[in-house]
Amino acid sequence: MRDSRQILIGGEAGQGLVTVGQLLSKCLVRAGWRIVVTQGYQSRVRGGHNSWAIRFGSGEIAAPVEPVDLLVALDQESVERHRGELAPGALLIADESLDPLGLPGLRVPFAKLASAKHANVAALGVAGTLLGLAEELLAGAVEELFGKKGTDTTAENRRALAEAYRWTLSTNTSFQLPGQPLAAAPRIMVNGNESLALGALSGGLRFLSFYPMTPSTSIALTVIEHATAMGVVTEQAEDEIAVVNMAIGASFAGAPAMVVTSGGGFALMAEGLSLAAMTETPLVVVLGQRPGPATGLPTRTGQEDLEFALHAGHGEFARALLAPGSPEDCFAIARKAFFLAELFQGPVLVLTDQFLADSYRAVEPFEVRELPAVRAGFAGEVTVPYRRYAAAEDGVSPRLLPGQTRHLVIADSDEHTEDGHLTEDLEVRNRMVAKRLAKLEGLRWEVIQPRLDGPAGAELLLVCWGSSGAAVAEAAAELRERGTTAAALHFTQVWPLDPGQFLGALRAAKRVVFVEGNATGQFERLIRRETGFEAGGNVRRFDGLPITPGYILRALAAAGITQGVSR
Amino acid sequence: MRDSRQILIGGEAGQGLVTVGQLLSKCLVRAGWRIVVTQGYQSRVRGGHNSWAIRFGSGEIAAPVEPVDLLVALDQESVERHRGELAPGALLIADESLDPLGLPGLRVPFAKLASAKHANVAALGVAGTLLGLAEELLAGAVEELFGKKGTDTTAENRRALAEAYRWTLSTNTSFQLPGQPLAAAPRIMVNGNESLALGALSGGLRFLSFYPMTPSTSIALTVIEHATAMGVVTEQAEDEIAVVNMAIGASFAGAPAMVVTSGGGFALMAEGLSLAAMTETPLVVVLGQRPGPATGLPTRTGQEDLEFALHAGHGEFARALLAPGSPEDCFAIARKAFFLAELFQGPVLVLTDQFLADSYRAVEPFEVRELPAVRAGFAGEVTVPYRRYAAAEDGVSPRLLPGQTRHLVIADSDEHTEDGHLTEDLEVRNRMVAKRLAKLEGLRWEVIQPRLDGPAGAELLLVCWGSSGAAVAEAAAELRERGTTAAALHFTQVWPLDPGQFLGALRAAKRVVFVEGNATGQFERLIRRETGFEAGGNVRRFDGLPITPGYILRALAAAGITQGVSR
Amino acid sequence: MTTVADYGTYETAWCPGCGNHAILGAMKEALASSGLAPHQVLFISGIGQAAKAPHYLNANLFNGLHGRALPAATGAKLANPALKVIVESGDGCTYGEGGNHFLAAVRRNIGLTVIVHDNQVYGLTKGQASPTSDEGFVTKAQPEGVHAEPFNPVETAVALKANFVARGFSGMPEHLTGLIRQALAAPGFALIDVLQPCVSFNKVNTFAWYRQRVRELPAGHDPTDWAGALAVAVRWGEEIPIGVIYRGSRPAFEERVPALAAGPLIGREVDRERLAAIVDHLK
Amino acid sequence: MTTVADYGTYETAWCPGCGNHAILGAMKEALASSGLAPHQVLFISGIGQAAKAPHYLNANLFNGLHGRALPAATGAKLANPALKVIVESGDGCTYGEGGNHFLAAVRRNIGLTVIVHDNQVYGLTKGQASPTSDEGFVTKAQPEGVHAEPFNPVETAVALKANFVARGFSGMPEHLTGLIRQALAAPGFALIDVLQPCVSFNKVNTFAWYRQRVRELPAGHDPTDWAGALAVAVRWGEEIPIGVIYRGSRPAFEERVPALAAGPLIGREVDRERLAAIVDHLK
Ligand SMILES: Cc1ncc(C[n+]2csc(CCOP(=O)(O)OP(=O)(O)O)c2C)c(N)n1
Ligand SMILES: Cc1ncc(C[n+]2csc(CCOP(=O)(O)OP(=O)(O)O)c2C)c(N)n1
Ligand code: SF4
Ligand code: SF4
Ligand SMILES: [Mg+2]
Ligand SMILES: [Mg+2]
Repeated sequence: MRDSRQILIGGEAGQGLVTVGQLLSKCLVRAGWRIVVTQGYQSRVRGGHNSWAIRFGSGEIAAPVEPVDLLVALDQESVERHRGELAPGALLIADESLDPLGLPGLRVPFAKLASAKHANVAALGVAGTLLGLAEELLAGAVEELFGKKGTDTTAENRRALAEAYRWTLSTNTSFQLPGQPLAAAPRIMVNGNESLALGALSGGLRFLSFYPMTPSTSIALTVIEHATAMGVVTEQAEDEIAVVNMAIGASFAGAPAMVVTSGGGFALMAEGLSLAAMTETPLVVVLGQRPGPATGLPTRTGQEDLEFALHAGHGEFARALLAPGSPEDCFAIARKAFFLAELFQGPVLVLTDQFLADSYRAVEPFEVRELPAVRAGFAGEVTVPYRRYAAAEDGVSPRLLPGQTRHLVIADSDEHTEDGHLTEDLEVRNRMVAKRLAKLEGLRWEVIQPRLDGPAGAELLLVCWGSSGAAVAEAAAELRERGTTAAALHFTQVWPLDPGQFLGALRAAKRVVFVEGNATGQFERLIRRETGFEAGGNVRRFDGLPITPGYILRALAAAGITQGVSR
Repeated sequence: MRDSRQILIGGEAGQGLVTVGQLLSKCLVRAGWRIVVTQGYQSRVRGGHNSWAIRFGSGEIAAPVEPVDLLVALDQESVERHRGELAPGALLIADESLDPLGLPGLRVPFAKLASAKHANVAALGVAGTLLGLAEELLAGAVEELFGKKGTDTTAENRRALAEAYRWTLSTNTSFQLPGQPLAAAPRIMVNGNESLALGALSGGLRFLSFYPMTPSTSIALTVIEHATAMGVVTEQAEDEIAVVNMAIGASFAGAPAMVVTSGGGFALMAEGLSLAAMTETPLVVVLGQRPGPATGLPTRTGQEDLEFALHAGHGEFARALLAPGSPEDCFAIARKAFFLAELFQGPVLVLTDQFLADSYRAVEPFEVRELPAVRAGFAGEVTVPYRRYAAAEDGVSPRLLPGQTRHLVIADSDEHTEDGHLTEDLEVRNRMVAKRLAKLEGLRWEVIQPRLDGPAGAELLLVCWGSSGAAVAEAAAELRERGTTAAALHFTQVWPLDPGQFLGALRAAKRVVFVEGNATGQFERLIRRETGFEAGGNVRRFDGLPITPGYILRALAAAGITQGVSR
Repeated sequence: MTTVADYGTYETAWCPGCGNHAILGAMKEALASSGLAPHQVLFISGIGQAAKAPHYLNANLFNGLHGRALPAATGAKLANPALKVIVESGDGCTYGEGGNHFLAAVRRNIGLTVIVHDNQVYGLTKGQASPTSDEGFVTKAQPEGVHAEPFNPVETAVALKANFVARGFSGMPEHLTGLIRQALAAPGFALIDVLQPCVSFNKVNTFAWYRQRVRELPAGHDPTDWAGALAVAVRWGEEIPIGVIYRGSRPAFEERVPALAAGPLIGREVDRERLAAIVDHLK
Repeated sequence: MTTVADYGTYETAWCPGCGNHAILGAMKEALASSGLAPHQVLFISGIGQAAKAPHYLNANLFNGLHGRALPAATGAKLANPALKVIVESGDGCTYGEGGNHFLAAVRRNIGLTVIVHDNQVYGLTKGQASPTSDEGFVTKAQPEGVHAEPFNPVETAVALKANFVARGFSGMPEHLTGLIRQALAAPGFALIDVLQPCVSFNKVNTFAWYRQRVRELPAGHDPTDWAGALAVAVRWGEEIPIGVIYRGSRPAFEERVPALAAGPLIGREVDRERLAAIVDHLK
């Protein structure tokens, strides 16, 4: 297992646990650690049980894990819920009024260290001290956050921190760190959704419409925060149907456009997807997955919408489906989505999920100064009379923008002639179908190569897509350490597929197991549909939690695919 | 080719061509002929070009064909458009003012036979006379239709018919009939949509909501016509989202419910489909296919929505997809849909298309007196406290209806406990996912066996689904007549699949060709996904016209799969 | 006899101090005092904080999709008009995502009792503007404040002639109980828009803000006078009228459907003879 | 100078005698006399008979989905406010399937000129009731007649304070041309509901029926008086007011969006320095 530790902060919604989690994560990043945050929350604003787990270390960690080394329990329920997840030697930080249930650690007299309002900051102070974070580092982060609230608060926070420091040091407790932090250039702390928003901005996003829906709302909020500065129009629409049609209208008029939603909202966009394809209008759709059907588990994670995303919309048309595996991928893939949408003039979908959306990481700062952005529309000469849907071998006709020249731009949701007017000529129909589907060929040239992690021709090849990439790679690495030649094959593009990129690897492996966050093996059967390849087993998770290396190893062992491993 | 003739009536919308077509079809049926009507119309109310083709004969005809033996041209455009389709020896019936373009036939002095208002009836008279239909038969049908309009009209119609008869006989023209009509029991004349409506009524339909959309509106109109008599509530809703949610609400409360729509409207129902599955509410959805994407060719036919129907809705759940091949199938399958929906408490989809929807046939009268209908809800004893989602091996819990007992019925679109309240317990989640997906197993026991027409182990096996069944069977028969051992395998259920029912047949054939009304081979890849079976070729049509035996034979020849055949 | 106790007491997932609690209490009081037993009542709700309400009492419940409670309720009512069908959801659910259904349901005058917890914000998704948010209302999603004219549901319901249109306030639970009782007794579409402070995400329209502004309708207000009611319904701002604003007398939709003349659709036998005659007619 | 000829003449797919023809003519007149060149104009339409209209003149066109013209137009206008964006579609499209978008677009007061061909019926799908069908209107789909209260778009648009609300009549094309010109010149959301006889499927609301009932607003009507306008807007039946019913002065939505202060979104460069600063801020 890669050297790392995990801190879990548990408490009720409304107890300020996100604040503590965010501050602690920030400080760990600033101190030079890598992190992987896993957030667990419920569909309520106060009460219930929430958690913020930070895995940290200095190696290449990128997967969520279960074992907890330091449990910061803001309420009794957190002690009870998470005691089973504690690693050997784990410590508990809890108020002295709580029952530690026999767990070792610190029973903190929070009431003495700070007023109730500042107990959170005191908790941060206690945890930070144990983690070897400098008091100044913590104080700086706290001030950035609360600074604006006036100096009284700042002073009180400062005091709470200092008290917590003093008290914690006085207990002489030590926590074993996972090696030394990195000393390298400062990293930024971002989650998947923020990275996606930044990638979109760098890719040329000009119009974002949305309707609030977990887990995608924060993409919109990130864009909105910078909308005025970056010259982006954002609009919360009346419903998701408006969302998608607004974006299509904006894109037609020349503003690169994106919508963000989750399963139920995406379902309402299916007709619009078909419209984007028929009118050949670029459109980026982000589908943040959560467990369904229907409202399902609205704050949890899953990978259940692959087949739906692949087939959503009536009629037949080309599309691309991208599935980032990390915040870094989110940035790059959001950019790629804009380029593909513009290049092929149609819908491009990005499938993320609640885990990745909310998972903060320490990331090398995105170097945006040199990155190109898309340009909507075609800038060259066109033949006269201009025809929006002029025949083109690759299906891509020059796209002028309305009002930017004297040429008229005519787009139609009906079957249409080259000049965009509705037709019932069945010969034209055949040509137009072929034109639109020709784009699939072009898209195939742009497919992102799946990443093979581990040796070719391994005994065991674990295949996965999207947000579970790191967990699968780590599971494979762990198996290699234990003597099995295992490898991971991770897809960040799931449609179209280019079997030439991966079929060799599948065939070379002795056994191929598909790891997916759904109950029916959607990617597995897509691969079979496209290549005829039969999997040799599978690991599936659909309880709403992210796939972890431990989950995979346990499932492989339980299925008799590997030796039992306890982790 | 099966012995039959085809009459085609062509003209502008608004010229009364549907009336003539309907009357002529009715009279042919009453005279003992079998018929296959193919309607072609445009998305407009007046003008343009429409056609009503009646293939008739006394054999087992059920497929649409291209060659026309008798062309009734109500305008010049009809002569021009259809002259290329005429079979050797075909006749033209047209007003003397039109240019027959050298075609043999009757140049009719319509102005002399009837006033302009009754020219249609005169055209009917001319065609009817040529077809050997008794004047009384025609007069009876005309009277049934116009009778209510007052005796003046009736008398004038009568006169127009008589004149047409007299005149036609005077020309001494003869038309060669395809043998003798059948003498057997009277048949009814119904199209696919009417049969579907009747099947639904006989199956227990109590609530129908819809939003007008070609080609499915006429299902609703048929039900509405009989709603009061049959005790069915119908409602034209504000949009398709309301349509599906209304039906789910009605079904939950105890009224077996159906919705009817086409691609774009269906897209708007995707979220509702997921709701029906999550709440385990029976729901029958009829998807009348037409070519897409988007508005596409709204009055034409296609089979482009199979994969969309299979995956529509976020999250994972069980469903059944039925695809009738004939009006008889429409009746039986609508009934089956209600039974499956109730038995498995979830969504059942019926895929039809414009061709089948509008295709009239002569059908043995549905014997409805003995047919059982579904009963919504569970009538037996339940364990107390009642739990709507009580654990059940087969996933099916006793479904009480709200207000019918003192037990409370609680349904939830969130993940829920057995008693229907929302939960975030991830153990419960796993059990509920398994419960819902277990229904797929049960559905597999009820799968309709695909029908093999022709010898097992043929040189050439043509595989198809839905409305193209008869065309494919006829093409195979034709090939057999020409010495190729060919067979047809026709699926009227496309999900779930039971490979045990058909894989043997696929493997036994020397070459298997999939025939589908789409451009991407959706059923072909579904079969590959489910069985790994690789097709040996395909015939695809996506220009909006129905698949005909001739189309298949030409495509097979062009692909070098069979010897060239002109037809 | 039905008592409040029959409707049970459950832990909620709402914030302490939220306006929802009092609405739940008023609902239970009104149900009990209307003599309705839990099994005679069917709640239909959408998704949101408000939409959770029916989980916290004993009754039949169909908790459907965000924005889609009204059509589901319409279907249920048409299937079984003997049920007392109550729709309970939020302002975003009912007037935002469900806006088209709201218009249609009011126009139908379908016999539903519709209780909207109107906190002028999207609570469950953590504080974005809703259709009833006042112009200028600032959220993370609307940092420059809302630009749109707020939707006045009471005005629209009166304009489209719902049979019963009222406004209540969560801060006046007894008054609200009275309104709900009256709504439950009214035939046709009955709307109560309930002012419901969201203590977590609406720091503008607070209990105090509403308390300062709400005005019980004067005794002289004639709810059966449509024009007068419309004039009252358009008021919003410094003075917010509460009470029964309009009472119409259009027949309820379900009373006009011929197929329902014979009672609920539940459990009826298919009339096979009639169907056979219909088939026969196609010869 | 732009002339009507610049907008071309095309064969239509409409029935002879249909009210749509005159609306098309009035539209071309109004465009030409407003001095707009075809390429400065973007039409957005839905699906239906009315929605075909923009195919029959020269201009930019996005012919989208049934019911969804308004959001598409909103997006286009926000991307490029320099375009004159005109929405043209039917009553079913705009007030039925698109009802929620209508409410939202009016509330936004987004700068669109919206021309609704209101034939009180679904024409293209062959004659079902629309939201504006009068109560009792009989069709094959509503054999007992419509039970719902008709939707009065003019009333709703005034109530929600669109900047320009008018009613026209296809039988008075010159009057209509005048209305369209005024609507084109008005900032913010401009609605013209045009009474448009459908000769094929609406045998009740015919040219004669409308002609008998339409009344030009008296000279004294003050469209800037909201309450007075609302009182006029609610009228329907034996007398149907036509003309400019309401004129408001709310700022157009697009004028309130900070990102548009610098002009249309088209062709702008990404401000990489600013973005770099944003990234930097995450350290
Ligand atoms: C189709 C769809 N879109 C979005 C959501 C996310 N969502 C859940 S509740 C909600 C808003 C709730 O606001 P409101 O109805 O006012 O209820 P409140 O929480 O304020 O009581 C949203 C947008 C969803 N569940 N489904
Ligand atoms: C989602 C969807 N539902 C239904 C339809 C079918 N449809 C096309 S036009 C139309 C009605 C048109 O009525 P209206 O907008 O009043 O226009 P009109 O034809 O009367 O001018 C309908 C229901 C469709 N194209 N898309
Ligand atoms: S977020 Fe607002 S509406 Fe939701 S429970 Fe809390 S206070 Fe109530
Ligand atoms: S059907 Fe009606 S609206 Fe359509 S073109 Fe004909 S007359 Fe006009
Ligand atoms: Mg709310
Ligand atoms: Mg209309």
